[in-house]
Amino acid sequence: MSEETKKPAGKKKFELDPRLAEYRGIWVFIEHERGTVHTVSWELLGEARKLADKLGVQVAGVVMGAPGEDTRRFCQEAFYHGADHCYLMEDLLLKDYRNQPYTKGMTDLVNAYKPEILLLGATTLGRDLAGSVATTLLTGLTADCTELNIDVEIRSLLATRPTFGGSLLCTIQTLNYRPQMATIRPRVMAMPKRDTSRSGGITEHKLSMIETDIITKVLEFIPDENTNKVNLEYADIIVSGGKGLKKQENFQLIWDLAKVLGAEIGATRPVVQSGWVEAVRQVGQTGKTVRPKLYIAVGISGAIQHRVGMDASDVIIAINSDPNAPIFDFATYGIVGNAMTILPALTEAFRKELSARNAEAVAA
Amino acid sequence: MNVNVEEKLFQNRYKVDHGRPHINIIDPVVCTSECKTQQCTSVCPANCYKAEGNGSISLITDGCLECGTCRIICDDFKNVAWEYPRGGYGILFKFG
Amino acid sequence: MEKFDAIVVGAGPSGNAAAYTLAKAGLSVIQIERGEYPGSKNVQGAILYSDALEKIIPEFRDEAPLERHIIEQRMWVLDDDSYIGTNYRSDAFNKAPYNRYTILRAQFDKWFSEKVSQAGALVICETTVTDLIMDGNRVVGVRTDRENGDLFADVVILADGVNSLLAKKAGFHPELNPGDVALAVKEILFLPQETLESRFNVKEGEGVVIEMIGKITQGMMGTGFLYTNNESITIGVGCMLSDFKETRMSPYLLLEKMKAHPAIAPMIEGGEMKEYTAHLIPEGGLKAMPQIYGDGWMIVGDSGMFVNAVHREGSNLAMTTGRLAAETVISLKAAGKEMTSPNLSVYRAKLDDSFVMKDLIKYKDMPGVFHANRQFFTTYPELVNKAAHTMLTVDGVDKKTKEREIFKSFTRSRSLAGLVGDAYKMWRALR
Amino acid sequence: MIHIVVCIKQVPDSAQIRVHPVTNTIMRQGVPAIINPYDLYALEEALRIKDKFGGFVTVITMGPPQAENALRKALSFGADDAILVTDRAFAGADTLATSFALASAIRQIEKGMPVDLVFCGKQTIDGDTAQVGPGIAKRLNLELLTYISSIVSVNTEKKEIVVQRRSEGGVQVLKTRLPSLVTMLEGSNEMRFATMPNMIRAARTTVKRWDRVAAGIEDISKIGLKGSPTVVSKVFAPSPKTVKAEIIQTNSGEADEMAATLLMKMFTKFPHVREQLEKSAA
Repeated sequence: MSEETKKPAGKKKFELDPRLAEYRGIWVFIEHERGTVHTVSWELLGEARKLADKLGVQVAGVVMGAPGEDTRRFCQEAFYHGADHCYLMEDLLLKDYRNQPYTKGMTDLVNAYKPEILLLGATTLGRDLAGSVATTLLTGLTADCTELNIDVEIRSLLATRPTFGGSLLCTIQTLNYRPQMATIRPRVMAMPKRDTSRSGGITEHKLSMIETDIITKVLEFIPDENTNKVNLEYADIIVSGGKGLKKQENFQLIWDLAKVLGAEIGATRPVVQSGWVEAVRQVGQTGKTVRPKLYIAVGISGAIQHRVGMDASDVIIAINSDPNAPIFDFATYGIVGNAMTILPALTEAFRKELSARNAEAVAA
Repeated sequence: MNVNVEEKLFQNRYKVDHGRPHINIIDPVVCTSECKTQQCTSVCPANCYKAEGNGSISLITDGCLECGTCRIICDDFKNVAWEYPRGGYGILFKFG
Repeated sequence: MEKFDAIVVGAGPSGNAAAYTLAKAGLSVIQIERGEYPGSKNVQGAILYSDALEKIIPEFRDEAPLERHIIEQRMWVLDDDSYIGTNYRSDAFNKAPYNRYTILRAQFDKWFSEKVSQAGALVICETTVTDLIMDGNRVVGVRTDRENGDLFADVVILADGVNSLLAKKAGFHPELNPGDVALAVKEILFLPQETLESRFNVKEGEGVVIEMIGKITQGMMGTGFLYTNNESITIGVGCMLSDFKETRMSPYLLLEKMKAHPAIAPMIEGGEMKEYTAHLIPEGGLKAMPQIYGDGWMIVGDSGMFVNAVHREGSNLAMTTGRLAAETVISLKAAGKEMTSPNLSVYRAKLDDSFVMKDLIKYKDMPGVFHANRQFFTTYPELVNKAAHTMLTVDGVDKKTKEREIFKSFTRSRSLAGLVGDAYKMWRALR
Repeated sequence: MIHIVVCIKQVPDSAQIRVHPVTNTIMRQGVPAIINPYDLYALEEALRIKDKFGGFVTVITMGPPQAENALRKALSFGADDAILVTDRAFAGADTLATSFALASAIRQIEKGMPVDLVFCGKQTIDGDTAQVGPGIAKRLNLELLTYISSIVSVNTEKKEIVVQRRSEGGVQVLKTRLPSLVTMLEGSNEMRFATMPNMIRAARTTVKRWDRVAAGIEDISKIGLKGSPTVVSKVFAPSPKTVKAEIIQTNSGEADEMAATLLMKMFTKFPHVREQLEKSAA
């Protein structure tokens, strides 16, 4: 990709190739694994709705999977979240995600029904599929977007994404190619309101493939719970401790909280250097860059070296005795006080809250 | 005047050799009980040496500029074991 | 195992000069550099003096990454909120070939190293030499931190910089004394080219150097400096390590205070800081110079204390020592002689004949004078600033009275004998 | 003997690109070029397979002449051959055009020796599209294995490979045939420290340079700017984050009360955090 700001070639005079004009509507790939839809798909339906209204077109969900109740239910949910229509492809070959049948299915659907925009979540699955589909269709793909917009006049998707390690943003357009494809990061688009009064039609399409066509076989799935590897980069919840905890013994309080939350443990450079925890847990400039949904920073001042490794977290809770600590400049919530008293209280509060919920779930 | 050297060091480029600090305090007890001046804690231009409050000194070499100051000013006790980082690691100047 | 004619440790100015000269003469040379690329571990002000490089690569001006040639030199003596100074600016400095340039070492050294490779030397980066390999008293090679990392050669040229760990480990010379090295810290601040040129009253390619002494070093023996690069300013301050040790002054705090000085702050305003560096400068002069050759080895550049602290010269001495060491090896090779200590003593003779030794001998007493006489960094800056202030304030007092006041202020702070003595000491040291 | 092609890219060290905190302008000065860090995991994995089964590793990159440095470094780690695909006609290529050019070059490599495996990094740090690997696989009809965290086994006789692939919430164990294309996940291994003989060999090796024709490309509409569906219309600095933390305060100031208040506020405003916690804690 070029670093320079390029003007889209002849933007003023831009005219869409008439053969591409028949491509209409916005599609969202409904990603699901093991019975649940990834929330990014609903977020994308919400975003697609807004874009579609600007273009005056329909929003469609694409549901692919093994035949069963789930796929129908997912279509229904897609309507509730903003889809006008769904394309459903059911086949036993689509039971677990594999690149080959999913690529084949998706490209067939696109070639048959011609959407102008195709959106997928920037998950491992979504990015794997999007790359293959875009290359097969010989169209453009903008990965990992954080913002979408439309140039209505030329019906062009303006896809904005972080570049150069997140220090810059760039906006990318796919002009004379269709569909315009983008993968979008989870949790950057707002979750739409679920509206059960909505409904829509379903178009079914067959996958023209048989198992023997597919070379890659799924032997097994190993859930992360079953592995003991420190996996900070992919952790959804992280509890991190800094030198503000004073002593290695006090770090136990971090472990206690993490246990209740099912969280990973992170740490600052000085903590790692002091040998309180392993080096693989270091977050920051010379450690890991993390993007969890919840990051709890305890006794961490928030020096720039640590900040760059974690400030993309969704929600940051900071606990520090110094009200002027820089961490409060960018955290979501702050508690000023002694970690030794606040940590146990917080652990207890989470325990109550979560066990109450789990009890409810069990009762129901 | 309050100067945050961490902000300065953040502008620099480093390739940290995790788990292999190139500088070590030979005998921490010497710092705690014999060295009264602990000049390394204020003269190190990257603030790698920190007085821990209880008399001991902690050393974190990640921000080291590899100048050699700490080793030379510890001439009273010669308590700093100073080597170059492994090839390619450590500070990497962009302008020098 | 392959054996080379020469191993050069380090790819700074001295190492590059040596490796280039050797390779150009057709010798098999391997050069080991510990940085990711040549220059990535190197720090200098940085002013390049053309003469030394011209003798090695005459056409360097057409290729080397040079920032600005210097057309103006300012010398400032600073008090807490004022300075008195001299400027020398001459159009003669604007006539090619230029004599002095500002450079950015990371870029310059990379270029120099490419020349070394093109000349035929093997340049191996990202590799730290950990030890010298000895055969009795003779150096026969180096041990590196890589697997199968031993290398062998007829002669090893140590261009490993001021810390000179290898020679120390081998027992060739003792640890540096805090009184013989200065610690300098500096920052590079980026400014738009037009802003910089209008601020310093220069045209494209022209540059200004400001050397400073006085209160900015908080009583320590040292100097400050400001150099203009193409679209950046280098600003720094350096003082003797022995003074830092004694005062326990923080170097970055010292730099920050200097940057805030009312005479300096407007010049760097709006500059975007992109790098902060620290480096030692060997300033012990002739008296601190170690043994610089022996059986199978030679020392060049900073690692041999080849710095003229008074004139802020170092890289030119480095390049010259590197070149002369290489020429020594080349002539011994040509004569079929071994790289023994007596044979390598030609290196020392060549140095004695050059400006390197002549200058080091001339200024051999300077470090001592400054160490023993703090008034050069404390009292005098204050006095001369006060004197200027007195003379330039129009307040109805006649000039004669003002002169008397100034004289009195000098003698009050320092006896007449002291003043005369200082002048004599300076004269002796500079003679 | 197994022949592995590793695709690498020379990129600016993006961690060194800064946005000035006050002026919010982009500071690019002095940003060094490095091997895309994700590609090192691919290269190391390829070298490990070579160590285990014997083989030949060819590294390839498309880029300007200076990208030779990246290839030389790859050679020093132990790669056997290096090819720099460089031509002015490639300028302005996006991921689709890049995968076309690299796929074409790999076809040329195959003429000398059949290719069993192609390795790529997960993505680049300057583009982050994670699309060139899948693109090459598609064009060369290789089995695509993305986000691979571990190579479980390679059967050189049966031409089969078993890998672990990262997916949401766990790893898939996949078995497929060779030739295939693997994109390696970060952290899956650690790049070795090159040996001195390899360093010397790399310094002495001449890196092969292929232009468009040598890379077997006839149709110039498929490469460079022309072959790129996407255009970058704007590059800009993000607006700095200015919202400060909401400091939790309660009447009593007791820890229990503050903790409870915090949870209430957070769960109201960020229901997805609660959902996640219920999932993780269970």
